[in-house]
Amino acid sequence: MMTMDRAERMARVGGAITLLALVGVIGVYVRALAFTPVERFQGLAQKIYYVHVPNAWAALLAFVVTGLLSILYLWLKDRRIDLAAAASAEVGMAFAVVMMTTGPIWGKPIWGTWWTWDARLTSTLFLFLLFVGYLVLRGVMTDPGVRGRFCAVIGIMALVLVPFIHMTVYLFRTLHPQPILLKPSAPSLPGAMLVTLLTSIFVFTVLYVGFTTQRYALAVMRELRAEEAANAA
Amino acid sequence: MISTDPVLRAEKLSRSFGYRPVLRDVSLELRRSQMLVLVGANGAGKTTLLRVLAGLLRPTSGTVECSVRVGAVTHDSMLYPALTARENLRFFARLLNVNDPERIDELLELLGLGTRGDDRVQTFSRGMVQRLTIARALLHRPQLLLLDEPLTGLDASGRWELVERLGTLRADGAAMVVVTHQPEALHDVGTHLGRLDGGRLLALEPMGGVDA
Amino acid sequence: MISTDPVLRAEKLSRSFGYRPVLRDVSLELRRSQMLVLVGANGAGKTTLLRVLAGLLRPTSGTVECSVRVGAVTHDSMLYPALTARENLRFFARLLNVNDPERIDELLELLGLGTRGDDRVQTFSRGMVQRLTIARALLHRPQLLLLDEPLTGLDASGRWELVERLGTLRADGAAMVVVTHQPEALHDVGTHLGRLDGGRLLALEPMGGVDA
Amino acid sequence: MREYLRYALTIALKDLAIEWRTKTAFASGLAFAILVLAVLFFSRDPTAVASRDIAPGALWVTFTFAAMLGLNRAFFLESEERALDAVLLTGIPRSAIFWGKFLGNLAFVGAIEAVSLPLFVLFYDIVVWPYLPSLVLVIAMATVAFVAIGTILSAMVVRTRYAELMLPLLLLPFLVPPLVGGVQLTARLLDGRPLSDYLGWLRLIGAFDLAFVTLAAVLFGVVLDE
Amino acid sequence: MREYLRYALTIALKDLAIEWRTKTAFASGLAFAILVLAVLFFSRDPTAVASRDIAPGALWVTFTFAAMLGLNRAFFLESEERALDAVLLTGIPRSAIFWGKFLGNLAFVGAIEAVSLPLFVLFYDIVVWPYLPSLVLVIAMATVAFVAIGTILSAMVVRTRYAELMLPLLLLPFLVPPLVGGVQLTARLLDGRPLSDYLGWLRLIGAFDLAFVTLAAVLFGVVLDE
Ligand code: HEM
Ligand SMILES: Nc1ncnc2c1ncn2[C@@H]1O[C@H](COP(=O)(O)OP(=O)(O)OP(=O)(O)O)[C@@H](O)[C@H]1O
Ligand SMILES: Nc1ncnc2c1ncn2[C@@H]1O[C@H](COP(=O)(O)OP(=O)(O)OP(=O)(O)O)[C@@H](O)[C@H]1O
Ligand SMILES: [Mg+2]
Ligand SMILES: [Mg+2]
Repeated sequence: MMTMDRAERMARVGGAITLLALVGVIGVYVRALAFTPVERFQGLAQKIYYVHVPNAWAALLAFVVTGLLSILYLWLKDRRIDLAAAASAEVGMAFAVVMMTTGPIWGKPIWGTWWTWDARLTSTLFLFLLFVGYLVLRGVMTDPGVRGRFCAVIGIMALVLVPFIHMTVYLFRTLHPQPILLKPSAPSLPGAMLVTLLTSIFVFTVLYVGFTTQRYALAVMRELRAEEAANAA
Repeated sequence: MISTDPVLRAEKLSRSFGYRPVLRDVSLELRRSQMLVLVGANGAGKTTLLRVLAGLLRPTSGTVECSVRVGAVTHDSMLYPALTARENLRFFARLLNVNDPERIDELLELLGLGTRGDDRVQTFSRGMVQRLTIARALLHRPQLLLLDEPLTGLDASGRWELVERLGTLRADGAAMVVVTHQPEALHDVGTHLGRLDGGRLLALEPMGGVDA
Repeated sequence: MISTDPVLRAEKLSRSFGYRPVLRDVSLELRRSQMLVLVGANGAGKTTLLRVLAGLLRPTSGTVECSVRVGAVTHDSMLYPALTARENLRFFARLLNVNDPERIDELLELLGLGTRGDDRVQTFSRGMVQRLTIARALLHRPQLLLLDEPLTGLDASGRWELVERLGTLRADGAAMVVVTHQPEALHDVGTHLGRLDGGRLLALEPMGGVDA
Repeated sequence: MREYLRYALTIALKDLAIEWRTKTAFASGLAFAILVLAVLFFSRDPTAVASRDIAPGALWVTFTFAAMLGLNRAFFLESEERALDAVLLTGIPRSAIFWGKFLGNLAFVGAIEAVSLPLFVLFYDIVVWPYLPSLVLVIAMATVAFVAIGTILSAMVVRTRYAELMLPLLLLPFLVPPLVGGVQLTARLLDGRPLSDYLGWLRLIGAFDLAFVTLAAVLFGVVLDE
Repeated sequence: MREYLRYALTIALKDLAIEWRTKTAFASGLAFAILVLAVLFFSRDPTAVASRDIAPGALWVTFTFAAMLGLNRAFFLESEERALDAVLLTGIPRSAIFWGKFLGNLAFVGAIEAVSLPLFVLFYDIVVWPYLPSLVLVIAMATVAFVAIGTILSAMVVRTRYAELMLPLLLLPFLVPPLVGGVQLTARLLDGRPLSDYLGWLRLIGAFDLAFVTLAAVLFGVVLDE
């Protein structure tokens, strides 16, 4: 594994990054609310955009990272990689939840419906559920080695699955596009909005890094303590 | 001492479940015609060690090298209850490339299941299951036997016959690790007595069985 | 001979599985402080008899009368692997109206599981499960104990302690039927030795244990 | 009597304890419902059928499947190490065991139903508020019958090895009435027609509940003998 | 190589032999299939939807859930007395074990499909004969992917003691592509249009099969270790 103080140092670094990012987030919102023009059609509702999109981005990022780490784990068989993958998945879950809630909150005023089975939404939903499964599986497995391998397998399979689901829902839709549905896709944004969006995405990426580092360090520390305890006994 | 190179070599095996260390740096070597009788308190880690040696459980650290055909008996019968005794043996015989068709009947006879070969294992009594489990382990004439409490559930004659059998197999060159809570029963056939304590394998003592 | 009326009375019990007769007209009576040690070849019908006496299996013909609290150990642990040792005992304690909260810890201690009470049974070693099974059987201080190979899987000290325990329980008036393949281990505590053969219970022989 | 209830509750709680051992069991129940609903949503031909038309079917298939899983599991717990034998040995009345398992299963199925209903509303965006009470009533009634029958039959599977083949098929004729009833009523409700128009169905299910819950409770003891 | 195939076949045949003995999985799968068909059939409001419109969905939902019940069992057989350990001890290649279980499950699911297809034709009185071959092709393609994934996942969940709950949770997301594809193609077929119009879907499912059968076969070894 690694030494306790290295883990602690890592946790502190993660905390620092997180703090930085949070400051950034506040900055972004000040800018979003105060200094960015109100979108013509959607009005203030559109402000949620700056929460929703970066969260969505961070969530997807997290899940992809988990998938890649899973491959790495099966290859190198290093327990720390497994812990990192788990950390990334948990953090991604948090972002995904925000995305999945802000999305509908946004959708109701704009599409007039909470939910629509549009390609991206649906694939996101299923990805989300797969990671619920991933975390549930982690929860019920006792042996670290087996848990790591099983979860890695799920992570990899999920990575491969997502494009397929996207294609599927896409084909399903193109057969019969919903009249009322306007698919969420980046409207060509006026510069100010775009800048705000990009900065917010950047900030959330940093936030993701911060959270994950911290979560990972904590996991490592938990393992180390448990090992000490066991060896003492 | 004809036999030179070890049949089974384990180096510094450790295994923990969750955070509970169960095996700590267990190393052992076994040569042809040697029988290691393994004792230890309940929960000492005997089964874990045996499963690691059999390659059924990954050690947390350490290595196991085994160069020969292995047969094993564990706490679980490792049989399909819905199949008959004969069907079970036939299934494993296929996977083990045991082609001699007499072998199965011979083993059923040997273990006193001759008349019950076509009954489902589901309907067997505990001792009958244990006998069949042993038959499965001997099916392919293994050169290394890993037996976890092989005597449990057997009646007096069954125990006696099994011990005899193990003696002859060993004499014919098979190596064995036998976990038991009654080492005295194996006194004449065992060559080494090992005690597992606190996850460590204590120094081996010699036993009555002559090391070929 | 204070004890007069039998605690357990079985009359002409027969049981067959499919067309295979397993028990034939087995009758027996057991009084307080009597321990019947039951032996027999694998497949003789010992477990079947015990399950019939416990009321878990219907005899094809014959009757069983039992007037007292029964505790039993069978080949199956009869526990919930997903629950911890303590949770298992607490569950059965509730069903048995055992209200004394110390009882559970006391038993865990007694059977050497004191430190493992909060681990799930699925993580226990064979011997540890066996110990817990015995704890479950003793939970409500039964006056009749039906034990099927209670010594299996126990290490030397565990066996010794259990035999001791059974002795004291018997002295305190409990009646027992104990199935085993090692009657010698129970020589000093058993009062009667019965052999099951061809589904029939052969004449009982006296044993070392004094019949109070 | 209080004893009796305590026994039943102890057993039910034990089952739930094992079920919810993993804190995330709720999450998986939830995800499970979403998935079934989604799968059904996509398994329709969008050119031919509007989603709301298959909504009732979706809802009930979810329930049925959830119930099946619950029931299979509930008695596997008992048979795995024959723990049921130990329960029988305690000498508590067998009907108490029935009520225990019944309540446990009811809670399990009920929980999944409780989470799938809102999701179902969300996904198939249909308006339930006006007739939510009647809907809940219908669901409850159908579920009770379903679980009662499932409980006794799954108990039989555990004890009698060779009946395995027959039982699921036996289960069938008993389950069809409450299910079809439930589905029909739901469909009507979603069309905004008052329940009162369908007293026939309600009576049927009601009678069915009464008959089979009693029957199951009575027969359960017999079933447990080997 | 012939060795390898013989191992796989031996394992597959063993599974089928056991299933043939007990018929548990098959019976409950079938029972469930009938339930689902009935539920979906009666759940539609006859005034709003023609039965044939929901037929494809019904068919595929039936297949999916019926088959899922069976998959749970396939690995339960191995874990019950840890027989899988003995199989591993024989030292045959682990991928051979995968192909064995895969073939066994394929046969099992195929059987359930073969039985529910006629039922489905019966229930929804639709004419299949003209395009039966294409329909079978579609079903086969979708089933392969489904079974491959189910095989590896069930090998995992069976170790968790929450198998019943975990398998659907993990498996259903993977079923979306083959399932939706299957439904769409079936619907078109029932409308009497030739498959060639829908190469898009066929390609998708084909690619899916390829990707996941390989992935499952490769990752299977990892899953068997303890
Ligand atoms: C209902 C649940 C919703 C979910 C699960 C969801 C999910 C997502 C996801 C996964 C992305 C992709 C982010 C990326 O590609 O980097 C995204 C982006 C976006 N979503 Fe949503 N969304 C939802 C609702 C909405 C609603 C109601 C709107 C309102 C119009 C919306 C508008 C957008 C826009 C404009 C983007 C960014 C532009 C783009 O990436 O193409 N979403 N959302
Ligand atoms: N799957 C598991 N998860 C967690 N702990 C386990 C697991 N298997 C075994 N253990 C623990 O490892 C220790 C050793 O178990 P093992 O079965 O090797 O003991 P043993 O020497 O075989 O005991 P016995 O003589 O009772 O068979 C025990 O404390 C047990 O609780
Ligand atoms: N469920 C069953 N179905 C059919 N036959 C059975 C069943 N249970 C037991 N038998 C048969 O009844 C006979 C007696 O079984 P039982 O388990 O009572 O033997 P036992 O004396 O306990 O043997 P052991 O010493 O091996 O435990 C055996 O021949 C067995 O095959
Ligand atoms: Mg052991
Ligand atoms: Mg017995």
